[in-house]
Formats: sequence, structure tokens, C-alpha cells
Amino acid sequence: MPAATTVTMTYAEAVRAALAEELEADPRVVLLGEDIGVYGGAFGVSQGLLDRFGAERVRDTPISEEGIVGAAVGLALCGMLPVAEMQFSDFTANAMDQLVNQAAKLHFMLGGAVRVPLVLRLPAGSGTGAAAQHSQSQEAWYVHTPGLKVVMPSNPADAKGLLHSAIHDPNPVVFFEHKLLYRTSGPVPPEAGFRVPLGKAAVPREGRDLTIVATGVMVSRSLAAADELAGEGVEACVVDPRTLSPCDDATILERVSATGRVLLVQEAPRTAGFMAEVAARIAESSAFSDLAAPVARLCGLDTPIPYNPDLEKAAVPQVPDIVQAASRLLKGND
Amino acid sequence: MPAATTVTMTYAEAVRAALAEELEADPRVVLLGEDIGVYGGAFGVSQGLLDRFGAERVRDTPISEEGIVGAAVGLALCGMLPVAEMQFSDFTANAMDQLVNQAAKLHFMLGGAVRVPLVLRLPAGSGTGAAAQHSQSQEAWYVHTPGLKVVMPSNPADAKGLLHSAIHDPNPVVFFEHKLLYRTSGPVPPEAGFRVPLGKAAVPREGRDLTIVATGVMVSRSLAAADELAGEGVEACVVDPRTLSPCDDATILERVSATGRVLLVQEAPRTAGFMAEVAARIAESSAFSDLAAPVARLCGLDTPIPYNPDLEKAAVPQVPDIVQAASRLLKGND
Amino acid sequence: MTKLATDPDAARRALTTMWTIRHFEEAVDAMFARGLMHGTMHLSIGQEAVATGACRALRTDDLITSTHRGHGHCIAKGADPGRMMAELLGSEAGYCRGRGGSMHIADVASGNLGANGIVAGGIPIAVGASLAHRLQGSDRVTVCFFGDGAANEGAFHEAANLAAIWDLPVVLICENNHYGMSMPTTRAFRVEQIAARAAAYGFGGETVDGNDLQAVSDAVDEAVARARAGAGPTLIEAVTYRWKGHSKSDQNRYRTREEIADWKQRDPIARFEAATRDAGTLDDAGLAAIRATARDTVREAIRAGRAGPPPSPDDLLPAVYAQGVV
Amino acid sequence: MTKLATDPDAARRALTTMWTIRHFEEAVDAMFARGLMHGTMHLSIGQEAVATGACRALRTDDLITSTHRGHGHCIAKGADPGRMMAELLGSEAGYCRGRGGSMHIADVASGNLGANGIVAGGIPIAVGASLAHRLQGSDRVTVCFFGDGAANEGAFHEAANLAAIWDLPVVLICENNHYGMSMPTTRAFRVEQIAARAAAYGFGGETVDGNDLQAVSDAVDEAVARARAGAGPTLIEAVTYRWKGHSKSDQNRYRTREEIADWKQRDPIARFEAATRDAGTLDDAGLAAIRATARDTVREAIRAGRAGPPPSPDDLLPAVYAQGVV
Ligand SMILES: Cc1ncc(C[n+]2csc(CCOP(=O)(O)OP(=O)(O)O)c2C)c(N)n1
Ligand SMILES: Cc1ncc(C[n+]2csc(CCOP(=O)(O)OP(=O)(O)O)c2C)c(N)n1
Ligand SMILES: [Mg+2]
Ligand SMILES: [Mg+2]
Repeated sequence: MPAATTVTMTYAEAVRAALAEELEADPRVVLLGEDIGVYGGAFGVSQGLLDRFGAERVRDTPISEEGIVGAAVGLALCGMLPVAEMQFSDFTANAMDQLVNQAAKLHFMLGGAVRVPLVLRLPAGSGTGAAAQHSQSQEAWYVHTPGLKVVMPSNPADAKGLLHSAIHDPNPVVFFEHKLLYRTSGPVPPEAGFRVPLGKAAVPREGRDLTIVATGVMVSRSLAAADELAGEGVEACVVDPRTLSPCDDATILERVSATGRVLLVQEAPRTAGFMAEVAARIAESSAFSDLAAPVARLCGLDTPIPYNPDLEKAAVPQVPDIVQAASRLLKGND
Repeated sequence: MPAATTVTMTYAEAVRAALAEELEADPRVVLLGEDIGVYGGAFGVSQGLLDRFGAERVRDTPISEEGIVGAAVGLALCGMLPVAEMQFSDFTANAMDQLVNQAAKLHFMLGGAVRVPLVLRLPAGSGTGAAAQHSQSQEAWYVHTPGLKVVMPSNPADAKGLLHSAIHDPNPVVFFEHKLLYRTSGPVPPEAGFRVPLGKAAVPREGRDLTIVATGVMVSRSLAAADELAGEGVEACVVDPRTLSPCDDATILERVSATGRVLLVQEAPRTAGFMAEVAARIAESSAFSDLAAPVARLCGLDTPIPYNPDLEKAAVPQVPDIVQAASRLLKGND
Repeated sequence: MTKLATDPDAARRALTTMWTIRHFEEAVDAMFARGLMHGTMHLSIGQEAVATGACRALRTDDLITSTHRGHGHCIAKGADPGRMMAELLGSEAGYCRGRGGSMHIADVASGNLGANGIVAGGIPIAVGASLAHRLQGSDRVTVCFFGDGAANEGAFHEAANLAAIWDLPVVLICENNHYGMSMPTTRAFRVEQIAARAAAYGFGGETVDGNDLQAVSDAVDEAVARARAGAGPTLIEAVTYRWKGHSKSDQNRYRTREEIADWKQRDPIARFEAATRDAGTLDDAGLAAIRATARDTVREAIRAGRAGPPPSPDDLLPAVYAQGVV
Repeated sequence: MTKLATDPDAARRALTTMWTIRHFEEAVDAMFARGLMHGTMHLSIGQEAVATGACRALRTDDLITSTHRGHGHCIAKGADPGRMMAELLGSEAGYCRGRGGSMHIADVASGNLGANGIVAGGIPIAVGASLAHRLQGSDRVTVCFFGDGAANEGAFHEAANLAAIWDLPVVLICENNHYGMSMPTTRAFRVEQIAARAAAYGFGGETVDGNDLQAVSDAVDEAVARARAGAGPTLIEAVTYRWKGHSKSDQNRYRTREEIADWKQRDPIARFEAATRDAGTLDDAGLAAIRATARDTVREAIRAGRAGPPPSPDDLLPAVYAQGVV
């Protein structure tokens, strides 16, 4: 929770502040990625860090994603705390072996002899007109990969606090940053290095009528939808898991039981996405018997992200879609 | 359905027969992969095909997975019907860009101007003592990737019939072959090129008391469990989706509604696996109101696959686990 | 080999292509700046001689694979600038029906298998395409464009080796414009010439002045002839320079104004114009006419691009899978 | 550089290592054949001089990354054969507590970051390790073993280039045993020497006789010294031969009995034994004593390996994540 006095910063600034504080405080921390130096990162996140910390610790790489993640694994095995960036999350496709077959498995597979404390920062999501190879939301792949932790902050405070935790977690952490959030602002606690624990959901809004579970950019859209619904007399609770793996089931199930209705909102394509897992956990839990209506999902279409801006918007949930889905859910028989 | 007269062959023989018939009948078909020639493939599937069809069409490659899948994409774009093999499904991690960012998206992303009719054969699964990097079941990744079709035959007849369909499907098809199934035998229709349609589930056993949905090697384990359960007077229906994407929801939901209880069984780690999607579809469907008990999943543990054979068995569902889970489900209050 | 600067027809064609690329991209640049286009774009202004010199060595039924910086390749291979512009404007009349945008334009009819948003993503695909042609008994050749940055991707390595061991009819053209985004080749490589990498695979490599239309054309001519004759792949490194930023977001912090100005002095179009003028092949009026033609083509492309209908959101899910059987 | 065949201590140590590897793997082979081990295994019999010659050039705190065919590297770097055998037997006393098996043995204490089931998977990791050492101001060197087949993986390419441009203290040792599974290097490469690929990255490459202990040792000594002095990476191709099948499933269809027999004539151990005998450094009794020591070590390893307790299935889920903070 943000402290009483907070500073206002953008999501990008919050990520940058976390990186700067870690570089400042801990000599083990090193950044690597494409164009993170003088360019400041494709989204400006690492702007200024090269000047402050030098090219050895803010390390520009060639266009070699497998090499980047593999180097991060080696760094992590040898006592460093690497924070690697894929310029777009989509390019992780080039580094899956190092991420999934190496980083995720080494601790378990070597019987605990090693640990792999790396963070992989992934600017993700659609909405920028960058089309199908630059707009994906593939968090479900990593949630389905034992050994990885998966984090998806939805606001500046969480972005900063969770990144501090991720860097000091002894496991590989996949850290999703939604591109549309980078320029959004919010209050952030001013204490250097303040941590938001991994594995704890947030409940940015309580409400008695239904529970909306949402991730990433869908959290603010769900909060906006909840505001609209409130105008119609409907009180929606909004749960933001923040860490998708390991997931804070307790917080989700408690709210679902209390409200009896649940709407699951994600940007990623519907089929076999993260919200399928949430739906399954609800369906197999005791919350199941508290449900007054079937579980409802509102997700991205099962399509690649199209370029045309209207199509692109149509491919993922928008605020009116959330309002409509919630209303539909409430009309289901009690 | 197998015809009245059938021949008995192993799963590996069935896959080989399909490949041989396609190579024979259609000059566009070409195989490529590591050690598929004189070695006959790591699991002997392509044994003898090099002698019959020559090194141009049964093409050994260097150890270059991205190159293999990329070449298959290029072949498919230019009128060929490539059937590529990853020696173990796990190595697809090296080829994800070509599979996910290229093959899966090209048709949609180029506005329908091209199609990518390739098949990627993936020997998968645990049970061979090959440990964490050679034993995975990552079908959920591909099910979560719009544009891919995902097939997972559980017996020789389906392996052959679905492979014929996959080769002649105009889309990229990811074709999972469980290594433990290769030596299992079963009846196969004798007609060359007979096809099992993609997207149609099979119901190898009907039953009134509960529905077991199972994939891959879990189908035969579920059938064995159903036999045991029958001894206790419990009649389990077993549904084998066969094609995981696009999935035959209708068949699954119909049986779930009819039996009121459902057990979902997969080898892959539980979290965000294919069965999470099946659970979600049940939970959001009208079958939801027919459920007499929460949805139950029985899945692989959320761990990498361990080497030790006892641990390896403990990490994925076995027949007694299925029997037990089914019994537990039936004891739930009606 | 044709001496382009002395052959009026060839010179006219090449100049028309180069100017069309230049004007097309200037127009795109302006439309972005004015908010008439969205998304991102990668301009090849300053590099026109590479696409033009390479594609003039090809038959229509030869193929290319292109990159994120692909407008030039696309135009040079013979695409319709109107349908390209329509695509950039997200129109249903675009090459990708508005689904792909700048990074994904393909035109199979003119032999372009497509731009690619993934650096080096097109290289294995080009290799597969050339294998298809070999298996089909065709003598078609595939030209694969990629950047200096792409040469450090694993996909380049694997694909180059497959092309080598299978003697495939593919020509790998590395457009070395000195930077992969902000990363200079001097820091991304410890070798002087990217063409030297060809030796690691056992085929020939050559570095040419990518701003010299004739040099590019000659090198590609030869490589294509070799490929068509069954003698396998070639790597051609064409050294050039990108005048504009990497994409919209670029603030050019990694290079100096002087460097950019210096390279603008080496404008490949002006250079070839001068050569034709010097050779007496084209005079100022002739050159002006070519420029005017190109400008008209682009003006017409903008008109056509704007005229196209918007695509319908209802047609997303049904378009994911191709239908029927093959 | 030490002339190993004339230095009694060095000769004894090297021979003990080579015979321990040989006997260890013969024992493993036999246990597999008798059904006492499960899973799969990849034996390096015939290649012992590479691991031994390379690791003797290293300090204990230098690191290696190894491969699926890693028993030799592991023993040569100083692991306990008893805990290795325990791992192969799936025991809780094994290096990976029975979780990893043959393809995943690591022993951080003796400087082995681990075998790897993924061909070329260890190369980027070795590069990262060597970067860590550089950032830490340490002069440790990392040696990265990989096969000929691995040199066609994209991971090799990307990692080699990173090592080059960052001048990292890493030595890349390609064990060219003529085959990647069934694929002969003659078909997988169009170049004669894999070491030639070093030039593509701008560092030195050298091909040595991998069955000549002295040659391997000399080349690695030099490369390690260069790396330690900050002069960057080296690629060493050690040409050798695998006597046994690729793994359990191999039927040796891709090579002739004669070829195998021929290479057995070039046994690296016998060859080095002869050199020590010729030099008068060790006599038959001395050599026999070394063999006996190695045999005892392996016998004891089997005993120790068998004595370990089985791991518990209850300890799977809690072992997925490392606990605490770093
Ligand atoms: C796999 C991948 N990594 C990174 C990027 C982001 N990116 C797009 S273009 C580019 C630079 C490419 O450099 P180069 O290959 O030299 O081509 P140029 O842009 O100079 O034409 C980068 C880093 C990408 N699109 N794909
Ligand atoms: C990425 C990947 N592809 C394929 C394999 C299967 N495989 C294991 S070892 C091997 C051959 C490796 O050849 P080489 O690198 O020469 O090593 P060698 O076995 O000869 O020691 C293959 C194909 C694998 N383990 N990983
Ligand atoms: Mg460039
Ligand atoms: Mg080998």
C-alpha cells in the first residue's frame, strides 16, 4: 500500500526508479538488453541510466535474444542479479530455451545446487498499432512453466515495488510491463527500495455485487467500468492478482464467494489464457457452490492482433465491453 | 471410426504408414528433421522412409530447430507440404519464433494472402527417464496461440487418421505424439490415406456416472481406470478431445451435462494447462448448472519432470490416481 | 552485365524505382508526422540503391523476403504503391486488408513473401522457399534481405548453414546501414566486414558499396546467376546508411548530425543521376521527368490508399484459419 | 608448457583422470545393459583426452559448462564419481538429489556449472558466467564444452559473438567427434574446420588433435592464459571420435564397423600411455597401478552410489522455487 505521503510518477518512471535504486544500492545488479543504453530503451524506460551507471552495468547488446537471456542465466548462476529486457515481449520467442529449459528448471533439476535470480522485463500488449508480432500478451506460457514467477503490475506503485521484490527473488521472474501503462501516472511510496511482495493480490476496489478479476491494463479499464456500474447502482469488487504465478488464490476465492458472481478480464486471447486457470480454480473450489451464475470471461479474441486501430481495439476488451459483460452477468438468474 | 476390417499396428507404425502413404501419393510432401534419415528418427518413426523416398524428401537436418521450422514455413509458403519433426517436443523452445510469430500468424497477418500448411511432429511427454528437458507436455502454449491447430492422438488409428488430415490442412498443425504410446498397438483402418477429421472429439467409452476428459497417454490410463471403476459399479464416460485446438466443446459439454460430474486429466503441469481451458468452458457454459459437484482436475504436478523413476511417476497421474480422483468426485454431495 | 548509367531504359527504370521509394517514404513520414498514420514505420531513405539494384537482377517469379524496413524492397520488386499505401492506412484495400501494416506487407504476385517484424525472421523462410524451388525442379531464385543487426541473430546462422549444406538457390543480402537501431556495427561486431561471415558456412561473401547502384546490381547479378546455375548461396553485404531515425521513437542520440549530413552527401540517387548525366544518357529534363513520374505515382498511391474501405471487426475470428484442404 | 609425458606427476594425474572416465563409463554402460540404470546416457569413451587435457589447464575456481555427454568433463574438473554414480542411480545422495540424472549433473564446488540436455544450451550460459567474473573483477576463466552438432545452433552463434564483442574470458571447446548423433560433419558443414568459424566473430580459432592429450592441453593452456589476461575468447576444435553409440537407442547405421575399429586404434589413452612409456616416465607396473587406482575409484563410486537413499516424492513441489531473498 502506498504510504501516506507519496510521489506521483509515471509507470515508466517507476520502473526506472526501481532500476536506478537497485543499481545504486547493489553492485550485483546489472541491466542488459537491446538499445537500453544511449537510446534509453525502446520505451524510454532506462533513459539516463547509462550516464549514471556506465556501459558495463547498463549493457547494450546486439540483437541476440537467446544470447541475452542465456547470458543472464550465467550471470545469475555466478552471483549477479541480472535484469534483462526483451525490447518487446514477443521476442522472447527467440529465447524460450534459455528461459524455459534453463532458467526455470535449473534450481529443481540440479537438486537445489543452484539458483537463478534473474528478472526478464517484457514490454507487452496491444494498443500501439504495432501489429501481430509486437503486441502479444503471452503471460500464460510462463504461468504454465514450473519454476518461473510471473508478475504483471498494473500501476506505478506496484511496478516499482514488485520490481524490487523480483530483483531480490532467488528465482527467475518474468516481469510484464504493459506499453499503454508506461505513460500513466500514480502515487508511489517515496522510500527507496520499498517492496511489494510477490504472490499477493491487490483489491483496488471492494464491492458486493460481483467480482472482476483483471490483469495488466485491464485493471484500470475494469476500475473505470466499475465506476460506470456504480452509476447504475452496481458495486463491483476489482481484484488485481499482480503476481500471476504463484497466484494468490485466497484473495480471489474469498471475493468470489462473497459476491457470488465473477467476471474474469484479460487482454490475452481467451483460449488457455491465465483467466482459464482462474476460472478452473474457482470451478474446483468451494467458491463454486457460492456462485449464483456461471463464471464469465471477457478476453482478447483468439486472433493475432491486427494493425488497423479499430480492429485492434475490437480484438481486446474495452471499458464498455466490461460494463456490458458485468451487466449481462448480473442479469443471470440468482 | 475404424472400419469393420482393420489391421493391427503400433502407434509408431501408424505414424510411419501415414507419412509413407503421403510421400507416395503427393509429391508436395517432404519430411525434415534431425536424424530422420538413416537413423530412422530418435524413436524409429521414420525408419525405412529414407530408402523408399530418398534424401531429398526425407531430409536430415543439422541441429538447427529454428532453421528447420523456418525452412518448413518457407516450403509451405511455396506450395510444398512439409512435415517437420522436433526430435523431442521440448526443443520447440528453440523454434518458437518461426512457429508462433511466423507460421501461426502469416495467414491472418497478411490478410489471407498466404497459407502455411505445415505439420510439426512433436514426440512429447514423460515416462522415459529423460528428465526435465526431454519430458515436457507443452501443448497449452500452442493451444493459446491463435492460428495454430493442435492435435494429440491417443491411439494408432487416430494417429494415422489425424496425421493425414493435418498434412492436408491449410494451417500449421502441431502434432503431439506421446513417446510412451509409440509401442502400443491398436486396430487401424486399412484404407490408404483415411482421414480422421480435425476438431472432432472421440468418446471411447460411454458412462452415466461421471465424465473423464483426458488427453494423450492419459486416455488409455483413464480407460483403464474406468474399467476398474466399473468393477465398483461406477460407469465413467471417457472423452478424448483428440484435437485440442480447435476443441470440440459440444461433445465435452454434452457428456458433462449428462453425467453431472467431470474429471479432467492431463499429464502437463496443472497450472494454465489445457484442462484449465476445458474447466473454464464448462464453468461458463450451461453445463455449469448441471454439475452436481465442482469440476475436478487431475494433472501433472507444477514441477519440472524429475529423473528418478519413482519421482517421475509421482509427478504425473497414474491409473490409481485417476480411480481415486473419480471416487472422490463421486462422494461429493449430489 | 548492363552498364546501367549508359543504358537509357535501364537507367530510367532504376531511377523511377528509386525515386518512387524515396517519395513514397517521404510521404509516409509526413503523414505520420501529421497524425494521419498510426503505429510505427521504418524508412529506408538513403538505402534505395540496395533494393533497386538487387531486385532489378531478378525475374518476377523470383522471390524476395523483406524486413521491417521493407517499403523499398516491396516497391522495387513490383508491388502497387497504392495497395501499399492502403495497407499503411489500415484499409481493407491494402495488401494485408489492413491487418498487417508497414511491417507485414507481402505481395506474392510480384514475388514478395513479405516484410517481417522479427529481425532475421525472414532468413529461414527464404531458405525454405529456395528449397521448395529446388524440390520443384524450378530455377527460381530467392533473395533474402536483412540488416546488419540481423546477422547476430541465431536464425541467420542456422539458415545460412542450411543454405550452404544444401547448396540452395538463395542470395543473402545484408543491408549494412551501420546501425541496428542504436547499436553501431563497430560495437555489435568484432569483424570489419559482415561478408566475412560467409566463410564460416563455406560459401562466398562480398562487400559492396550499397549506395552504388551499379555495384549492387553487378554483385547480385552474379550471385543470382550462380544460384540459378545450382552453385549455391552467396552473402552480399551492401554498405549503406539510413538517413531517418530507426522509427518514430528515435531521437538520434547515438550518432552525430555531422555523420548524417556526411552520408547525405553520398545520396545513392543523386549519385546515379550524376552518372547518367555524365554519361550523357539522361539530361536534366529527362531526370526531372522521372522524378515527376515518381511523384505522380506516389500522389496517386495516396489517393488510392485513402479511397479504400475500412475493414470490418466482424471479420477477425473467421480469418484466423485458412479454410479447405490442400 | 608442461610436457605431460615426461612429467611423472602430471602424467599420473592425467592418466588417472582418463582411466577413471573410461572405467566410469564402461561401468555405466554395463549397468544400463543389465537394466540397473534407466533413462538414457551418452558416453564419451574415446574422447577422454579432450576433457582431461582441457580441465588440467584450469584452476578449481575456473568454471566449465558441459553437455549431454558430460561425464568426462565432470570427472576431469574434479567431481566425486560416487555422487555422480548416485545421481545416475537416481539417489538422493546424487549431485542433483536424483532429480537430474546423467544429463544434468553439476558440481559447483569443483567448478562445473552443469551438463545440459539441450544441444548448445550451455554456451550462452558460459558467456554469462564469464561476464559475471569480469564484472566482479575476478580473473576466473570459463571453459565451455560443446559438440560439433552444437556449432550449428543459433545459440552458439549469438553467444560466440557476445564473447567476442565483450572480450570475455571464455574458451569455447568444440569436441568434434565427427557426428551429431547420426549426422556426419561432412554433411552438416560445408567448411572443413569448425574452428574456422571463429573468424566470423573476430577471435582466434584452432583445430587440434583431440586424441592427443598434449595438443589439447597446450591449446587450452594458451587460450586460458589469453582469456585470463583479458585478451578475450578462443575457439578450440578438438577432433576426436565417439566409440559407443550416440545413446542407448543407437544402432550405428550411419557409420561402418571399420571406421569405428580404425578410431579405436587411435585410443587417446593408449597413445598417451605409450608416450609416457617411450619417455621412460612410467613403466608397465606404474601404468598398471594407475589403471588399478582408477578401477578402484569406480568400484567405490558404484558402491557409494548404490548406498544412497531414494528421494521422496513428497519433496517435489516444495523444491520448485528457491526460497528466501538474494
Ligand atoms: C527478434 C527481434 N529483436 C528485436 C527487434 C526490435 N528491432 C526492430 S528493428 C531493430 C534493429 C534492426 O537492425 P538491422 O537488422 O540492422 O536493420 P535496420 O533497422 O538497420 O534496417 C530492432 C532491434 C525485433 N523487431 N525483432
Ligand atoms: C536443442 C537440441 N536439439 C536436439 C537434441 C537431441 N540431441 C541430443 S545430443 C544430439 C547430438 C549432438 O551432437 P554434438 O553436438 O556433436 O554432440 P555429441 O553427441 O556428438 O557429443 C542431438 C541431436 C537436443 N538434446 N537438444
Ligand atoms: Mg542496420
Ligand atoms: Mg558430435
